[in-house]
This record gives sequence, C-alpha cells and structure tokens, in this order.
Amino acid sequence: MDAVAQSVVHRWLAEALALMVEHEAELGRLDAAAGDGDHGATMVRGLRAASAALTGATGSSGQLLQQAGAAFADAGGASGALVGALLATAGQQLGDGPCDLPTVTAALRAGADQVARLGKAQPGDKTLLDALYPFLRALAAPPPTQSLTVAWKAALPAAEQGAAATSSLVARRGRAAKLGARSLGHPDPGAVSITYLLRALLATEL
Amino acid sequence: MDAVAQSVVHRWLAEALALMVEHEAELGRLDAAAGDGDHGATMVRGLRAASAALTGATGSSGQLLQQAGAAFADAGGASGALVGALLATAGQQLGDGPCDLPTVTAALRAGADQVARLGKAQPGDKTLLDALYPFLRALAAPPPTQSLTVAWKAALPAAEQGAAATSSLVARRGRAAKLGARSLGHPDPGAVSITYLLRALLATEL
Amino acid sequence: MTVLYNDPTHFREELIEGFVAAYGRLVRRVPDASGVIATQPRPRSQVALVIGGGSGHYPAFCGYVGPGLASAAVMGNVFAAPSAEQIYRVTRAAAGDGGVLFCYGNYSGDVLNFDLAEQRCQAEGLEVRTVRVTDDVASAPQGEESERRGIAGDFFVFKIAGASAARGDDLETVARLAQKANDQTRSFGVAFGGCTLPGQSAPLFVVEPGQMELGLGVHGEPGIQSSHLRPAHEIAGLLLETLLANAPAALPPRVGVLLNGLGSTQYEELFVLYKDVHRLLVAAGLAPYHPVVAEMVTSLDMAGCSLSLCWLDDELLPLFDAPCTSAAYTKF
Amino acid sequence: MTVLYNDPTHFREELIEGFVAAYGRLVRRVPDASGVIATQPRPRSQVALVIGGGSGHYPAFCGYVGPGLASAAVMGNVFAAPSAEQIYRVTRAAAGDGGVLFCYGNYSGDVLNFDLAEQRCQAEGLEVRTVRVTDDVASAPQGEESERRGIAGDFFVFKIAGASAARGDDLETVARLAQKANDQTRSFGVAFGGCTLPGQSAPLFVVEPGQMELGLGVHGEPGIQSSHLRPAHEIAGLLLETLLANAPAALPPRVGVLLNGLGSTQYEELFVLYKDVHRLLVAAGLAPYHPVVAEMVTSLDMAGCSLSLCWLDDELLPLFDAPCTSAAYTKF
Ligand SMILES: Nc1ncnc2c1ncn2[C@@H]1O[C@H](COP(=O)(O)OP(=O)(O)O)[C@@H](O)[C@H]1O
Ligand SMILES: Nc1ncnc2c1ncn2[C@@H]1O[C@H](COP(=O)(O)OP(=O)(O)O)[C@@H](O)[C@H]1O
Ligand SMILES: [Mg+2]
Ligand SMILES: [Mg+2]
Ligand SMILES: [Mg+2]
Ligand SMILES: [Mg+2]
Repeated sequence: MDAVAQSVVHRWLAEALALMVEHEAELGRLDAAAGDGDHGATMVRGLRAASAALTGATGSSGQLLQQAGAAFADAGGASGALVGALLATAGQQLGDGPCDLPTVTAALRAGADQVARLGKAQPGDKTLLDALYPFLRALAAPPPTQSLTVAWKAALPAAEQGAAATSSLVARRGRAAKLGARSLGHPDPGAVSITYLLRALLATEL
Repeated sequence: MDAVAQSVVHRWLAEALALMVEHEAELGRLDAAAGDGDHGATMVRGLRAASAALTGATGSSGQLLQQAGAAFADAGGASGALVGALLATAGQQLGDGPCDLPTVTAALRAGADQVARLGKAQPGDKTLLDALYPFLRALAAPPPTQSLTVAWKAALPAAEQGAAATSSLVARRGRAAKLGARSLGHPDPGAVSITYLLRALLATEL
Repeated sequence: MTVLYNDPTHFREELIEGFVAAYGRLVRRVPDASGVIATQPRPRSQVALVIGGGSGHYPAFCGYVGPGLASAAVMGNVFAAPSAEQIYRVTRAAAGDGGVLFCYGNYSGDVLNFDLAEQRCQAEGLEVRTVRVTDDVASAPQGEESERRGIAGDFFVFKIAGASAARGDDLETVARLAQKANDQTRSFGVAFGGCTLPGQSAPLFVVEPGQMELGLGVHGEPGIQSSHLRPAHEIAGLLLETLLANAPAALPPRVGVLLNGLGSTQYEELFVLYKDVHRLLVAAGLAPYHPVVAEMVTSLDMAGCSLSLCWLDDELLPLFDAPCTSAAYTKF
Repeated sequence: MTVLYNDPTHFREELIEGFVAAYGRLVRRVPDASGVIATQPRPRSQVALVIGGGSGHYPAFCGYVGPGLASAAVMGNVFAAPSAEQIYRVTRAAAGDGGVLFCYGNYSGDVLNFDLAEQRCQAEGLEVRTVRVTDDVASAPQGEESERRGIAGDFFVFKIAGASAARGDDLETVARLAQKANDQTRSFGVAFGGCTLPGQSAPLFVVEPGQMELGLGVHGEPGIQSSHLRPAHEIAGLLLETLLANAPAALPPRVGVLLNGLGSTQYEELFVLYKDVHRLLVAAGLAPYHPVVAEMVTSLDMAGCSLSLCWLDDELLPLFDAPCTSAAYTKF
C-alpha cells in the first residue's frame, strides 16, 4: 500500500470539489444552453459522494479511484455514469501501479475508452471526450521519464483548447444532440468540467 | 310608447359602453388591489350584452331598461347581478312614466334599494352604494320641476366624491371584505364604475 | 401568463367546448347554457348536486361532474360567478324528482346569483337547498365561520355531498352531510405569485422576491398579510399551526388531507412540503387518512398552495371512501 | 420558480419521503434506494414493469406506480437519470419470477444507467428487457425514430405495458406490446417559458414576449426552433400538422389523445386549445378515443404543452381501456 499515492486521491478529490463548487453555476448555465442545466449540480454531487465514500478509506491509488468512481456514478445523470466509469476504469487499470507518467497515462486512456464505449461517442461528438483525448495526446508527447506533474501541466492547455473548441461543434451525443444546430456557440459542459478535474490534480502537488 | 325616451336608453347604453371600454383596464387594476381584477371586463361584458339585447327592441324607457338589466345580469359575477338588478328594478319602477326628475329619481332609488337588499349591503360598506346614495341625495335637492339634465349634471360630483371617498373605507361586502384592512387605500371598483354609468347619461342629451 | 387563447371574450365558451369535446364520455353540454351535466343517467329520484362558480379553477368545477360526484356544473367567466339565468338553466337540466343541492364557494357574486336562481326554482316548485363552502380560515375570524370564503375545501364537500346523493339519500340528508363536511373542513394557504387573466398582460398581484403572501384567495386576490419567505419545513409548521388553532372542537383524530397546488407550484415542491406536513399532523395526534397532494382547485397559473383538513367522523368516512368517476377525480 | 424547499441537495430525498407519506396506500419506499414499489402484492409470475427517470416530471414517474400500471419507479435527482445502482436496487425489490421490463424516456443518461443496471441484472440471471419511449417527433427526423427522445408519450407506453403485465402476459409479450405502443405514439410540443431548478434563481431558458419555442423538451431544454406566438387555433393546427406529417403508416383511425400541460400552463388554456385540436383531428379522419387533457408528464413549472397521439389498434385498445390505480391515474 502506497501512503503517499493514497493521499493524492484524497487531496485531488478535495481540490476537484472546491473547483467544481466554484464553477457550479457556470456549468449549469452552459448545460442550460442546450441541455437541462444540471451539469454543475451533478458534478458537485458526484464529487461529494466520492469524497464521502473515501473518508477513512485506505488502499492503493488505483483502489481508491475505483471506489471514488463507484460513488461518483451514484450521482446519476449522464455525467454520473460516464465520469464515474472514467474514474473506476482508470483506477482498475492503475491497480497497485506507480503514479508515474506512463502508468497514469495508460490508466486515463483506459478510462476515456470506456467512456467512449459506454456513451457510444467519438471525438467530435461534442462531449467530454473532446477535452480528454487531446489531453491524452499531449500527455503522450514528452519522454516517459518526464515527471507526471510537469507533463500534466504541459498537457492541460490541450484539454482546455479541446473544451473551448467544442463551441463550434454540433452535439451528436447527450441531451444537446436532440437540438441540432442549437447546440452551436457554447462549449460542451462535460468537456469544460473535465478540464477542472484535470486541473485539480496539479494543486495536489503530486 | 315614447319614441324619444326609448332612444335615450339606446343612446345611454352606447355611451356607457364606450366609457366603460375606455376605463376597463383602470377598473381591472382597482379590482385587482383587493379583488380579482375582472370588474372592468364584467362591466363591459354586461353593457355589450345589454346593447345586443336592445338591438331593434322597442318599448317604453322603463321596459327597455328592464330588458337591459336582465341581459346585463347574465354577465355574471357580483356586479352582473347587482347592476343588472339596479337597471331592471329602475326600469320596472319607471314603467311607462315620464323621464322627469321626480320619476327618474324614484326609479333610481328603487334600483339602489334593491341592490342594498340583494347584496345585504349598507352605505359605508365600500360598494357601489357609496356612489349611488350620495348621488340620489344630490338629485333630491333641487325643486321637482328642475330639468333632469341640469339636476343630473349637478349631482354627478356627489357620486364621484362618494366613489373617491371609498378609498378610506374598509370593505364589508364583496370579495374585498375578506381582506380586511388591505382594502384600504383604493376606491371600490363598483363605486367608480357606477359614476361612469351615471356620467354616460349626460352625453345622451336628455 | 395566459398565452393560449383566441379572443379573450370567448374564453369561457371555447373552454367549455374543449372540455366537452375531450370528456364527452363523462359530460355533455347543457343546451343553450354555460354548464355541463353528467352523461350517465341517474335514477330520477336522486338528489341532483349542482356545483359551480367562475372559471379559472379547473378541476373545479366541471372536472368534478360524474357518477358519485356532481350532477352538473355551472361555469362562469374567468373568476366571475355564473349568472342566475345560467344557474337556472343548468339546474333545470339536471333536476329529477329528488330536489337539488347547490354547493359552491362563499363569494358575494356566487351567493347573489345562486340565491336568485334558487328563488326562481323554488317559485316553480323545484325544491332547492344550498350549502356554501367556507373553509378558508384566513378570511374571517372564529365565531364568524359562515362569513369565510371557500377555497380547496370544495373538494371534500363536493365529494361527500356527491356520495350521499349517489347512495340515494334524500335532499334533507344530502344537505345536512354537505353542511357537516363543510363545518368539519378548514383550509389555509400561502401564495408566491399572482396569476394573469386571459387577455391581460400583468398578473393580478406580484410577490416580491423573498416574500410570500399568507391567506391566499383562489381568484388572484392577494393574501391577508405579507411575510418573508421561509424554508418549506417552516411553511409546513405555519400552515398546520394556523389550521389547528382554528380546528373544529372535539372531533376524532382522523382527517382527510388535501395539499392543493394553485397552478404553477411544482408537484415536487408539494411533496417536499408534505413530508413535514405529515410529520406534524402525526405529531399533533391527528391520523391523516388517504391524503391527496394534487391540483384540485386552482387559480389559473397562480403560484402557491393550501392545506385543507377534513375531520372524517364515522358518518363522513364511507362517503369520502365511496367510488366516483369524473375528469379530475376517480376512485374505486 | 422553485420556492418550496429546504436544502436543495436534499430535494429528491424529501420529495420521495413526502410522496410515500401521502400515498402509502399505494406505494412504499424501496429500503435504501431512491424509488418506490407498489404495496399491493402481484402474483410472483407477473412481469415487473420498472419505470424511472429524473425527478421534476411528476406524475412521471412515481405517480404511475400501482395495480394495472408500473410495479416500481426509480427516481433520480431533478432532471438527472437515476444511477445504475439505484435502478438495480429497485429492480431487485420489484422482480418476481416473470422477468422485468424497463420502460423509460430515451435520454443519454437514462440509457447509460438503465443499460448498466440491465447488464448487472442479466449477469445475476434476472431476465430484463428494455423499451425506450421515443415519441417526440421534433428530436430526430423520420427514419431515425429510435433516436428520438421521450416526452408525454410515456403515458401511453406505461399504461399499455402495465395493463399487459397485469393480465399475465409473458415478458416477451409485454415488451412487444410496449414497443408497439411506442411505435404507434407521436408527440410534439410548444413552450412559452422555462423552468427553474430548486436552488437556482434563473429559469433554464427565457422565451421573449410574443415568442414561443417549437419542439420542447421536458427538462427545460429550449425548443428546436423559435417562432412567433400565435392564437390558440393556429397552434392547434401547427401541432396537428406536425404530428400527421410524422404519423406511423397505415393504421386504423382510432387514436388515444393526450394534451399534456408542462406545469404552469393553465388547464383552461389547454381546453381552449383542445377545442380546435379535436375539430382538426376529426377533420383529418381520425377518431379521438377517450382524450386526456391534463398534466401527465411535467417539467417542473415550465409553461407549454404537448400533443400526443397513440394509434390504438384492436390489440392495444383493451390494454388502454383496462382498469388501473395509481396516485396520478385511476381508471375503472
Ligand atoms: N452518450 C454520451 N457520450 C459521451 N458523453 C456524453 C454522453 N451523453 C452526455 N455526455 C456528456 O455529459 C454531459 C452532460 O452531463 P449532465 O448534464 O450531468 O447529464 P444529463 O444530460 O443527464 O443532464 C454532456 O455535456 C456530455 O459531455
Ligand atoms: N354584497 C354586495 N353588495 C353590494 N355591492 C357588492 C357586493 N359584492 C360586491 N359588490 C360590488 O361589486 C364590485 C365587484 O364587482 P366584480 O368585480 O364585477 O364582481 P366579483 O366580485 O364577482 O369579481 C365591488 O366593487 C362592489 O362595488
Ligand atoms: Mg444536464
Ligand atoms: Mg371582481
Ligand atoms: Mg370576479
Ligand atoms: Mg440532467
């Protein structure tokens, strides 16, 4: 059992929750544009449930992430199921492995692929994948020996640009997909919230 | 049959309707203050129904007023029943009599008394009676030989002052009575609309 | 806002036509009158229960016409009592040989018009009795119960009167039981926003953000008093305290309960409120019986709700439980 | 506006408690789960109909639980699908030996969570079938019917599936009939104003005065398209034209009709609208069968309405006609 890595998951959840609460109203407004306005509330609910589930929990980072994912999923909605699966699958892939760049990248990729599978979504469908996949590509750029923190920080703009670029996409998955061209002109709320989840990890001083 | 008097009722109805349409929104607002906002609409509906009923009708002024009252009553609401009864009773009392000051005054008094009886209302209860009775008192002041038009014109301010003075009364009859002190500060809509009915007669050049 | 209409002066006529077109399996139009009558024939000897009032309160009044409930409903214009003439015509169409019970909310316009119609019917030899619903404790103090106006308590009074008529009770009995249901019913409500009449663009009253109105009327009348908005559980306490302070004396604890939405208050909000209402009812020693949380007497699109309690003694209970069918309320 | 609440994060929990407190004669809480189950026992061999979705749509979904309708409802947070975990727990509580039919509106979140729950149940040997409601013609073009979202058409699909399960049909048959009901149902709606989530102060969307939104969603999603507001009779024409242009091919003329209010649209307005809807239905050669004009699938306090038609062939008719009891819909 890896005491440092374990506390990373705890600290990340705390940072992510704080960041999400800060942006809850903004995410609600983004979701209201072509959806039902609850994305901020659902993300906050999911992170609260995950934090609560991990109170006093011990285990590897992988195990803790899996637990966090299961609790997050119980927040319901599309993002509960998808972000929950993202965390749980990444945790499963991570297992007892080290929190280094190649292992974490592979874990996140497994999570993203699971989201794509469950949601039957592809890049370009205006979903959280449009922030996640650019981020994964950017993470894969540096040499595998690079520090996770440095690589993560360097990759973050790719996620943020990916999220911003969803403004000019027409939604093909999720609630907004039913509105056709009306989904144009606003970034996808799920893509934006993913950038907050990713950014929160930096504040935990890996 | 009195052809001149008959056309007075027709012309009065036309003038009253025009005046009421002009003030419909105002009467609605007055009624909304402590009631349900429909007094203007009900008065207009009643006058429209009365006009329609009298289209092509012939008879004495008394008979025509009776018909007008019956049609007005079908507008429903408190004011439909009361103003309808006012007109019908006045018409009945007027009968085939002349349209001179004593006869018309007696007819209007009979109508007002019928309103008080039906509505179980007294002066001071903040109802249309608080415009009608001061008007009747003022009509009784000049000698019986005075022209109806002159007397009517001279009495109108008494009705208007009576209506305005209802602002400082607490309603004891009608919808507004349930609101206690909340009915203070606005004149009674029924008292105000009665002044329009009375004023309309002047425009018909008796 | 009222947005769906054609000519506002034809609103009542069109809504009656639409109602009859939709629910022709239950009601038909009374020819040449603003009202509907149950299609299913009753034995001629049964008392005819005739209800009515202004429009704008659906399902009151036409939604309550059907077997086990009202025989007919007279429909006025929005928030205006139907005229005596219309009441007379509908009553004539509904009456058999058992006499007629008029049942309606205690408002000046309704009293005037129903009383005139009653006199006319009586003069023609038709026996008519009247029970006015006076459940709203906000509208007159104790000791003046009969001056109170009728709000959602209509539901209990109509249900019990309709069941009594349907089982064949005579007019005397139906009137007595309707009166008893009314005497054992109390309501109190709160409003969060006013309603807008068809053709008008401003609501009848506006409630400032963070405020509420206590003691609402169901015609867009503002409340008796303004107050600051509170969390749901405090509003539950307020509703219940007011009702219990005005409860009828010395009755067994079983109460029918109606938490009634006025129009634009969400059903989910009513359930959140009901959670604490129920808890407080039980804590007060009352036994809530088959509660109803729904829109049973509305006020166009007004925001707010009222709580009604009907003390169901052993005489009223089987009538409340009896089956009925109507557009708005079916029980079996 | 949502004004009646305590802590918005407890809104779902409190509304479930209030619903169960009020309608304990019909439903009970599934222990440790966000859902309710019918109190009246069914034969174990019967198919369990499990419905569900986000809260904010009452009477969908919990208001449809009872004999002849759904066996259980899973309740998500406001406008959020219930989680797979909750669906699993409620399904386990509802399932007998006859297998389970999941029935819900076709939304990404619901599909994800119900599918995950279905996989888990199947893995444990419990037979589950799924029928998604896809009635909203505005949400995907012809040829892509299965991509459409579910709105008020829920009512017909649940009613028919519930009646099929109640008469003892096997899972295969219940699923086939529910699918058929869905395939023969079309809806289209218009919105006049958005709704406000509990704890939020601004509505999800605003409709400018004199405008309306065509092709509403029941989650406060704006319409597919904005348009200028028209008189009721023109809106009736628009609703009907759109539905008829999207009608299923070659079916007999008898149609179930639901004119559904979303929350703050007045019942009286719906009847005014229905007058012309009915006329146009008949003029189009259709035979409206037992129309329902009511709030059957709401969207909090959203203003607007939708028209649903369900082509009732001889196989579906007796199921639509069958008796049922629930908090929101009772037929006998
Ligand atoms: N099928 C899907 N595949 C991938 N992502 C999806 C899918 N459906 C929805 N999403 C994501 O979920 C987000 C919406 O989340 P949220 O508002 O919480 O859920 P809901 O749509 O149930 O209200 C969207 O912005 C999108 O990123
Ligand atoms: N019992 C009564 N006696 C005398 N006048 C009354 C009575 N009830 C109501 N009114 C009069 O009727 C007016 C209200 O009329 P209206 O708004 O048309 O009727 P409603 O109260 O039925 O909406 C009041 O302003 C008052 O003047
Ligand atoms: Mg959303
Ligand atoms: Mg009025
Ligand atoms: Mg009125
Ligand atoms: Mg949602």
